[in-house]
Amino acid sequence: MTYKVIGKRVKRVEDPRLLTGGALFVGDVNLPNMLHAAFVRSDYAHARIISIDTSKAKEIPGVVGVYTAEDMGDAWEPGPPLVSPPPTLENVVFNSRRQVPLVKDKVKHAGEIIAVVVAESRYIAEDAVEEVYVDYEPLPAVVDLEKCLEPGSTLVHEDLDSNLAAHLIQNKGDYEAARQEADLVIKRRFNLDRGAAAAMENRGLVVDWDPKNQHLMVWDATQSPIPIRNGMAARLGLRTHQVRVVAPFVGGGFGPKIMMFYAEEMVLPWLTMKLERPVKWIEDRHENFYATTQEREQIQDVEMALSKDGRILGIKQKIIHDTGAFNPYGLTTPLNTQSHSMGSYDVKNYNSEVTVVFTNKTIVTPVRGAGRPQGIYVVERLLDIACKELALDPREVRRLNFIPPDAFPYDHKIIDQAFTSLVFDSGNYQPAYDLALEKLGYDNFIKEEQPRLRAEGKHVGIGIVPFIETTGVGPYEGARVAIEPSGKVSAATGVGTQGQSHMTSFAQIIAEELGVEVEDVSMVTGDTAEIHWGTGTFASRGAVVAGNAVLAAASDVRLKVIKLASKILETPEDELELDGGLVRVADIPEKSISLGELAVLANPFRGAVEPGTEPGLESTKYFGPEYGATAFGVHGMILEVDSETMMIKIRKYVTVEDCGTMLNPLVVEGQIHGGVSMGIGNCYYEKLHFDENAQLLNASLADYLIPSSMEMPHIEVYHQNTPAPNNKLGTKGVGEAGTIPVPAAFAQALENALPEYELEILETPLSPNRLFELIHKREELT
Amino acid sequence: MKPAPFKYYVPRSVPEVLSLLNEHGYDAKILAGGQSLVPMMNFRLVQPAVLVDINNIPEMAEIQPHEKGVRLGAMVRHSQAEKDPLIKEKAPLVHETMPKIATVQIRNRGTIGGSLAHADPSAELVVVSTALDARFKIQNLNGERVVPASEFFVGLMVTAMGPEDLLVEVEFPPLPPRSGWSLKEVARRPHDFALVGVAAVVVLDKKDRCKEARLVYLSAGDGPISAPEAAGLLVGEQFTPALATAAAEKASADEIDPGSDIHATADFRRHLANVLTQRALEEAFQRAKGGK
Amino acid sequence: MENTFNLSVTVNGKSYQQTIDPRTLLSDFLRNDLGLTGTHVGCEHGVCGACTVLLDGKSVRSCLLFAPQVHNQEVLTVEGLGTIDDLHPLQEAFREAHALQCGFCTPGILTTLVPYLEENPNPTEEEIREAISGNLCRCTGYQHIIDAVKLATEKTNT
Amino acid sequence: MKVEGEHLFNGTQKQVWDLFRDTAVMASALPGTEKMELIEENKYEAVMNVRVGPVAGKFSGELVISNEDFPTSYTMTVDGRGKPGFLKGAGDVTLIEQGANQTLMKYTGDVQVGGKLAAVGQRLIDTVAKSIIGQAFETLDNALAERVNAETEGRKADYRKSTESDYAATVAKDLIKNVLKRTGRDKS
Repeated sequence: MTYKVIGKRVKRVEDPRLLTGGALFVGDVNLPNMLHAAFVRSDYAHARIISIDTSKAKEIPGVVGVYTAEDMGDAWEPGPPLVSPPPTLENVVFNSRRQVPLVKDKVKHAGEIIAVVVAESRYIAEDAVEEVYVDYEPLPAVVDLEKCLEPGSTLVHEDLDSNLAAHLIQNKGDYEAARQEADLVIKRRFNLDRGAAAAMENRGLVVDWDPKNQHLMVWDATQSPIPIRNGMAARLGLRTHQVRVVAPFVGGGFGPKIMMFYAEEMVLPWLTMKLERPVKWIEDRHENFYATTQEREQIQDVEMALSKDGRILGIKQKIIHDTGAFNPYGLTTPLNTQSHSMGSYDVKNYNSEVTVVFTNKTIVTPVRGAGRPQGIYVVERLLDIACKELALDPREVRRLNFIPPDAFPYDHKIIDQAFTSLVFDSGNYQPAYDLALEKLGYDNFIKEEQPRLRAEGKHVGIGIVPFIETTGVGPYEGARVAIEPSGKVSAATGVGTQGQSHMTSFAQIIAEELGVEVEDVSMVTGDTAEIHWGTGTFASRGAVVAGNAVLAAASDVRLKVIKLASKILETPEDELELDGGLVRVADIPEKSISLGELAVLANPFRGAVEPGTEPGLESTKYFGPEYGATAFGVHGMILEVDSETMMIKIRKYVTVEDCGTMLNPLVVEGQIHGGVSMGIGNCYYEKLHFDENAQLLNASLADYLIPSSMEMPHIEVYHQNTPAPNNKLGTKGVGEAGTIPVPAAFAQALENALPEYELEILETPLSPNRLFELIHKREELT
Repeated sequence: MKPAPFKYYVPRSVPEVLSLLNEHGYDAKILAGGQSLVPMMNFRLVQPAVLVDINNIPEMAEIQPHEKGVRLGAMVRHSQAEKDPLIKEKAPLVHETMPKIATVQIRNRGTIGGSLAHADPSAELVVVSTALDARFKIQNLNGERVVPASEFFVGLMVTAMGPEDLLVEVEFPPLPPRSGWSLKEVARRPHDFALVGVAAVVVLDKKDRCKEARLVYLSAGDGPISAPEAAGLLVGEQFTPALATAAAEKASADEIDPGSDIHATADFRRHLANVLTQRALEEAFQRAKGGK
Repeated sequence: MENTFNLSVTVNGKSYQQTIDPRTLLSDFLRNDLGLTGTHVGCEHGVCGACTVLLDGKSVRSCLLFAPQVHNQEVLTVEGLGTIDDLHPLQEAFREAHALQCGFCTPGILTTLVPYLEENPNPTEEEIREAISGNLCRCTGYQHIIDAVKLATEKTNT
Repeated sequence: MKVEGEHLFNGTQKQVWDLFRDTAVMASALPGTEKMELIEENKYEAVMNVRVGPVAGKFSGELVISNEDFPTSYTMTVDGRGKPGFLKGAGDVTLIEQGANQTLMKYTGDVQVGGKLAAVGQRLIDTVAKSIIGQAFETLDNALAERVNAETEGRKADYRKSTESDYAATVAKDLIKNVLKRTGRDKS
């Protein structure tokens, strides 16, 4: 389908405000009479609270109150379980344990909240936090993913008889039979460590209870304002119309801003209703490292059975997944890992056991990639090892195993994160892989460049891996589109925006459908006053689920426009077209009426309307996919490593992305660049270091290393378009894609750069120090 | 992350500063560039009762020639030093060091004196001033004294200055003819604290034999760590890779005392020190031979 | 308040007199006392660069300065660069090249680049990377920012 | 964090043992000790002002001696808390006679630091620990010399208790020698 506006590199509508400091972020909300909250957080990861002394803190001038769990009374209750385990799977163990607003008796991770101070300024509130004295009985911390399951281990939740949070097995085909036929079976252990999402804006919340209106106004840096509104209303015993949640401009989300009902989101509304004054809390960076959710920590034992020509006969996998101290987000992340552990390959036999454990660490919920990078990492690493063992060209082995284009929709017959069957809707893998090989200059590098550079003493290596990404999952999203009497269009959707350019790309869909300028569409995202139903921005679903809801609503408005215009212009509907803010007769362009005039006519002030019709040129529509859309891509890199200092430099980076229809290629490229940068962080820079007491040893941006402009390579982005068959726009998600394959490609390139050490990289993230150890170990062996 | 309360003073002259320091002793902290102090105050790891802001004393920010070398007021900012032609000419190693220190925003505010008085063992200037045998002019109400770098840095973030002392000036003596220098460091990201670094200074005779050598390491102990024995191996010798290797091995194995942290074990730091020493010596000898 | 400081400062060409607690960070003073919330706070320990403003024309971290330290000096924030209807050429180039996504780090990057480009009107890609290396961005991977700087310099230089 | 090392004292095994069981000596050896009291047999309560450069923090906690095997070995555990964080550690100390008048002390232990200190001061903790240990031995050496001298002179030993304010000034200056000794710093 050819579009006029969709697919164009349209400049963003939201930019002028963001560029001039005129965009509202939650930290910018300052209300008269506003109080400031600061939290007393536990230094210990695991400790019983013996007593809390707030008396000294309360005496500080400017302190309005200091509150503990006891003060909350009946309002104290744990957060809601956000995502329940898949109802369709049998024999699932799931022990739901949810985070609490204020700790009552036992601290379960460092940074958990023990008390809250409310004061006239944040400075004073922090003065008071220092004066709250908590007497603890420190307990041994549960840290190790395996040891925590041993009998006699210290328990995070003492009402359970072990630290098992969940257990499930997914099976497809008959792995054991496949193994019997295999020429080669490779088994390895993989260690995948924790990182932080580290959005540049920390979380934050401003709440304002208006007792006269009996209305709670909330500004929240959240990815999911509507569920927050629903949950807050329920917790506070209010009707949903009494709560309005606005997610204004949000400075990056990357997953953790959707962990609905953080402790602070439970405490602050209670405070404003109690004190009848607005209360503000902006998370600081130090808090962010403890209080905002994290991801990626898994140990995996994975076995791959292959024939001697390199065909994958089956995969058997045991995943131990760390969920931290609580598991409000259900099994989303480990299910995603399973969904991606067969990669882009036609794997007939798969057996995967997931064991989720509680530890005394920060809660785990999805972070950009959300379990997917771990799946792609293990399957690609095993294939690389197999190619070495079988002396096969890694490119040929991948070609041999790709799901062929005629096999779609391809049903994996296991359950994905949306609890529906894991079906890959579409795909065309080989051309994308070939394009990436070509753009990366794979042949030339191997034959000429690498030998030449090696002769100069340079250690350069190449890595290239394909990946898939399940995107655009349900349940649904909605959109409301209305033409105003001015002829301009107002629209709203329930997903929040954290930089994804929704205000522009959704406006492009509407502009396309209604024949108006993009600038004339005002798109509201993240305000519960504008739309009642919705879920949020996560799982690379905005462009798919909300995008198609926007299209549905805009199409419906278009029908209304045409119907009304047909009557007024006395022209059959099929002879009308929408362009330039007008409806006109195709063959007689001067015979037209503006959308504004139509909007006025559609909402008569007097007279009788036709019974059964709706006023206005407005429509609210929803879109819920049967199953998700599967994006696909290939990332390749050439890197150089200084084998003495362990410093690396990525010399070339190529991506080929197939996310179906692109709403705005500029935006898609930006999403990929950002994803790759987090991916590179996950390779060599970003690791959260917890010690044996579950103390985080790098809770600052000085020690938690986000890639800067100096570490990032120039990224070449190429596109392929295999439209998603199950949505009208043909879109697939791309928000997380950039992050997913990077560690796998990096490991391959690093091994390739250092052949003399015969490295086998089975972990991520690495670091210069870790690489030094690995090389050193190989040196000792030889 | 908001700092604890403090009393704030803005003296306009050195004597005023000295009497404030005398009055408040350990309760007071000097606020120079603040680029190390303020983060620690924001974390509330440092909570001085009194802050003496010395940013309003223009004479403390002057750069002047001094006995063929150069003299820097303690309040000279890194970015000012980076662009100063006199420093480029008289103390080229200092000039070269500047862009390696933190980021542009930090250098626009951070001061030479503040960095030296903070005596962080990872700070480039601490090491470079030791390698160049800089001299530190310190004042208090009782008068003035000049302390050489070798005596100025006495331990982890501890200098020879007491709470009543103010560092007013640093002198960098000129390098003799046929000198060469190099500063090599490895950091995870270029502007992070280096995992390890080395400043090398060599002076050659007419036959390219080393007359004098100095090797000083950063992030390798509780202060700037000199390696006199390794440097001694170089004296009397012409440069060869084997010579550099021998010196590097001596220094990294026996003379430095690095710690371990999440970014690097002591082992890895010794390894890096070894590698960087060889690279630094090669560059330093090369430069010395280049004449000047 | 017993412990106060009477601050006079010019921000974006406008002079202000305020009595403040001396421990007030410049970033908080700009945001809360003056309502100039375009300056963002990302870490408060001098690493992320989001709070960068110009002090007497030089880029500095406003989270590492106490407000009294800018007494009688001039501060320029992102609000002083351009307006929604009349963007600064660098802002225009940022829009053109899609150099911002969530936009949280953007004000700090703009204020870092404006004085840099005045001194270095023709930077190479490596130099641009160095120039913005004290500003962390989590969304863009920096690539479009670099494109925007190139675009801006091309426009000024033609 | 593993802490391991040895130190040679100029005194007999018995003299060194007694040195370590002297509260006043222990108080002076640990930098910035504001208070150290024996609250019950082998259990001390202490308040320390630890200062590292500009960073200063008050810690209070307990020090317990156990597994005593006079005069050769014992175990020491510490548990302290302060605003900037907490620390706990356990270490085994062995005293080995070396000739007539010297005793080699070997120590091995594990110190864990938590809270803000560990979270943002990680880079320096190892070096801080080394530094504190270095200072402690310096003071202990002096104290031992004073005790031995007092013993021969038949008078009461006199320790000057180190306070927070003279810690950086005097103790640090004492440290010069120590640092120079340990690192072989070029004095030229």
